Amino acid sequence: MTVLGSGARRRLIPGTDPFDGDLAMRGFALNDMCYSFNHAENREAFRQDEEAYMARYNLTEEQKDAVRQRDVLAMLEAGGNVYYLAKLAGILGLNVQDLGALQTGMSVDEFKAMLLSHGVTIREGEFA
Amino acid sequence: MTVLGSGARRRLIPGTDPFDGDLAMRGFALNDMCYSFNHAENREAFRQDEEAYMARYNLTEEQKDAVRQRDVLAMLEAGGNVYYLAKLAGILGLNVQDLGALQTGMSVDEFKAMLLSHGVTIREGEFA
Amino acid sequence: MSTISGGIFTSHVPGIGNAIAKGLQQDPYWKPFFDGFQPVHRWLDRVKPDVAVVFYNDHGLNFFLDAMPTFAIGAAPEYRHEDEGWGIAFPKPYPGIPELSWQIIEEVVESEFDPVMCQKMLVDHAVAVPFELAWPDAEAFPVKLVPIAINTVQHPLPSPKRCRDLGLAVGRALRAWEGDEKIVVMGTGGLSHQLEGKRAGHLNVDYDKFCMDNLVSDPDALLKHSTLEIVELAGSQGVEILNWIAARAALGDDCREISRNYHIPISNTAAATMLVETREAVSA
Amino acid sequence: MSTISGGIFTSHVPGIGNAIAKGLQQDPYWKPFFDGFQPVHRWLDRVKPDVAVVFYNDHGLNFFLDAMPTFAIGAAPEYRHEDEGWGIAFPKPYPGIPELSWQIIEEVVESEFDPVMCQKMLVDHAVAVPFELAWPDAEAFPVKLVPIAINTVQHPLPSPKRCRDLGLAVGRALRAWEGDEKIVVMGTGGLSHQLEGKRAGHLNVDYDKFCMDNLVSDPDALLKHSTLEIVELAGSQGVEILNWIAARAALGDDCREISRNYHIPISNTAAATMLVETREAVSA
Ligand SMILES: [Fe+3]
Ligand SMILES: [Fe+3]
Repeated sequence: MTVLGSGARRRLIPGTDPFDGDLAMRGFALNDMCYSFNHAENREAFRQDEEAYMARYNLTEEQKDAVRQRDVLAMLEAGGNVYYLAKLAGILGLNVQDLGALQTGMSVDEFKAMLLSHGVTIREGEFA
Repeated sequence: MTVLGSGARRRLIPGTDPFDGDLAMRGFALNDMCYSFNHAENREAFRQDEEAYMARYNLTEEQKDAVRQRDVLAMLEAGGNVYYLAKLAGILGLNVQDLGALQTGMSVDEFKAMLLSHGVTIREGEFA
Repeated sequence: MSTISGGIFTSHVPGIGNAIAKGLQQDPYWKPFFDGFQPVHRWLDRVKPDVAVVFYNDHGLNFFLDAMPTFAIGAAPEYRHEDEGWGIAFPKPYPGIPELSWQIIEEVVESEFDPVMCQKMLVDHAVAVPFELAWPDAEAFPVKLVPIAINTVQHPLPSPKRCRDLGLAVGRALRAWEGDEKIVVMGTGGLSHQLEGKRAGHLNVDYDKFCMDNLVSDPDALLKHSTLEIVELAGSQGVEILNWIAARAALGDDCREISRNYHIPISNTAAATMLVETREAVSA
Repeated sequence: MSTISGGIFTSHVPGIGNAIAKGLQQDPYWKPFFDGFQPVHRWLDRVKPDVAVVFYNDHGLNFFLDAMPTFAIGAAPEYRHEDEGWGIAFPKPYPGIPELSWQIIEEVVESEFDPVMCQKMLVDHAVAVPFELAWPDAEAFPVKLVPIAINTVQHPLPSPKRCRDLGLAVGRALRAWEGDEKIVVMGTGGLSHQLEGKRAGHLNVDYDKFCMDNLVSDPDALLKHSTLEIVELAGSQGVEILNWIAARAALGDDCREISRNYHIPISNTAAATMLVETREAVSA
């Protein structure tokens, strides 16, 4: 659950924390580090020495711990934005189903089965 | 005189070329080079070898010639934006009165005299 | 006189780009999505548009939180895709048409929008994947690009109405363009999906159907939910429907749906592709 | 409850920064301008504002033409000035108040503005010079900064009305702020000047007087000219009056002029400083 913005703009969405100013302020260092991972040499530098790399980007202790533990929910709680975290996930060898499983407490197979439970194909119009 | 924008948005202003999309497209390389002069080491690199530095930023021949000649009007014509050109002017040892003189065809003293001809001081309100 | 020929609406998730890079288009998992482009390929072969105006969102390639635009409009002579963190960089450049970009910028600023004007810009998978999908065999892309990025990364996002109004202003600029180009408008992203949080994996077939059913015939129906309501309905990435809303508005009133493809699951996403044609295109 | 205490409007040309760096405040050439800050200093000593919301334009320190915003709002914990090409970097940091920045961003996006949100940002002489002028002897600046940059560099610029409306929206956000800070609003730049082209050195005392005479009592009078008409009247840099227009609107209706100083020539500029106080400030 989340509280977004201030005053009349607050809105609760189950299981969802829209990335707003509050989270953006909290997460800047973590997101800044993850943004650097667009460059392969930075990904390699992180792989070589995670602690040194996190220190270079001034991550908070909370952020460092979340990364050390591969705890995605804790990364989000520490202000991580999913679009930047996705670049870190790649380094950690996690695809989006792995991420989904980690965050929902399901196994990867359970998570995939959950997606499949919505399985549907709709096709309309000018197909050959 | 200039023609700004397209269609109904055209407007002629004597002696003034508002920096719009047309000029921005024309001047990108020159402005890109001048923006780099925020850094002292880049100013020094330009001083050491102007030709090499201009080549590095892919200036057009028209832009290079304007810089070689210290021809401010030609720099503007080649798409230079005054806010970025101001950084180059500093390297060339030109202050804003020098620039004014160069562009108007006056001597620096004539240009200063022209400014002074508007000389006025207005002071109102709670002064001691 | 330019013609707005039609619109292509499609999901753009990186997983699709990965499948393209690996040549998995005929793989049973991916085929139901890629096959959705058969009508698009036939239409593009027939219409041969010259320009693509693409409403999309940047996911952290060109823009970062140091300076996150609400709306950004490319005005570069050429755009490139680059590695976004997973080692894939689509090599073909995207030629620009800066004169048209500036016409759009002039029109939207006149209409009280506050765009960022980008003379140098990387485009991410939200442009690259739709281009690979639309022109899979092209040696070089046969269209010139005007990329228009909408913030879906950091709240407050623009409202659906604001995105609709942006699309309307862009449509006015395209109609006023004096070149004789045929223009295709693209809206990328969606449909329902959510990558992060305890609700990761959220999908909403009913909301997606609502969007697809109304996109052509009654697009303003999509404005009845606020941006945060859309996040709740469609998921935090499902809010990319904002790109579809803007693109749809640019098309104008008079158009018809040619094809629709919707398939779950593609990656964690309800993947959809829709092709829309304007009456202009038919009479042109 | 926060209070908007007043507004400081002032020229910001680099030449003034150079004079400060060289300690020329008492030099006969510069003194007529610097003396204009005596009422400002007394007012700041009395009111002691906690926050400065500054409408200004970036001249090529933080933003370049790769991504030129129409409006950009700082939301950083701290801002810095740096060398802009002539070797002067004012060393004192500018503390931020990101919570208030975000409140402003929420309000303006809600009001259909499309700002760039900047969590990391350098501020140029258009913030640094007014701060040095306002607090010349401060060990550390006694106010927290919200910088709001308006594009005056690359046309199309926003219209005067659009800048006024932005100021109104920012004013609403400030009034809704639940902190008990006293807020000073600043508008920097102007008045008439033009650095480039065959008309370099253009000045327009009549137009400047028109602006100063109406700024407090009838600010909407300044909207009767379009942005390009202002360029013609005030010069291509005189269009920085847009920053004044936005700042004035944020102040609200009920205010009075405390002082005015206008002097030609300062550098190539008609240099002006105005101090305005709100009724709120008087009753607070
Ligand atoms: Fe996406
Ligand atoms: Fe200025």
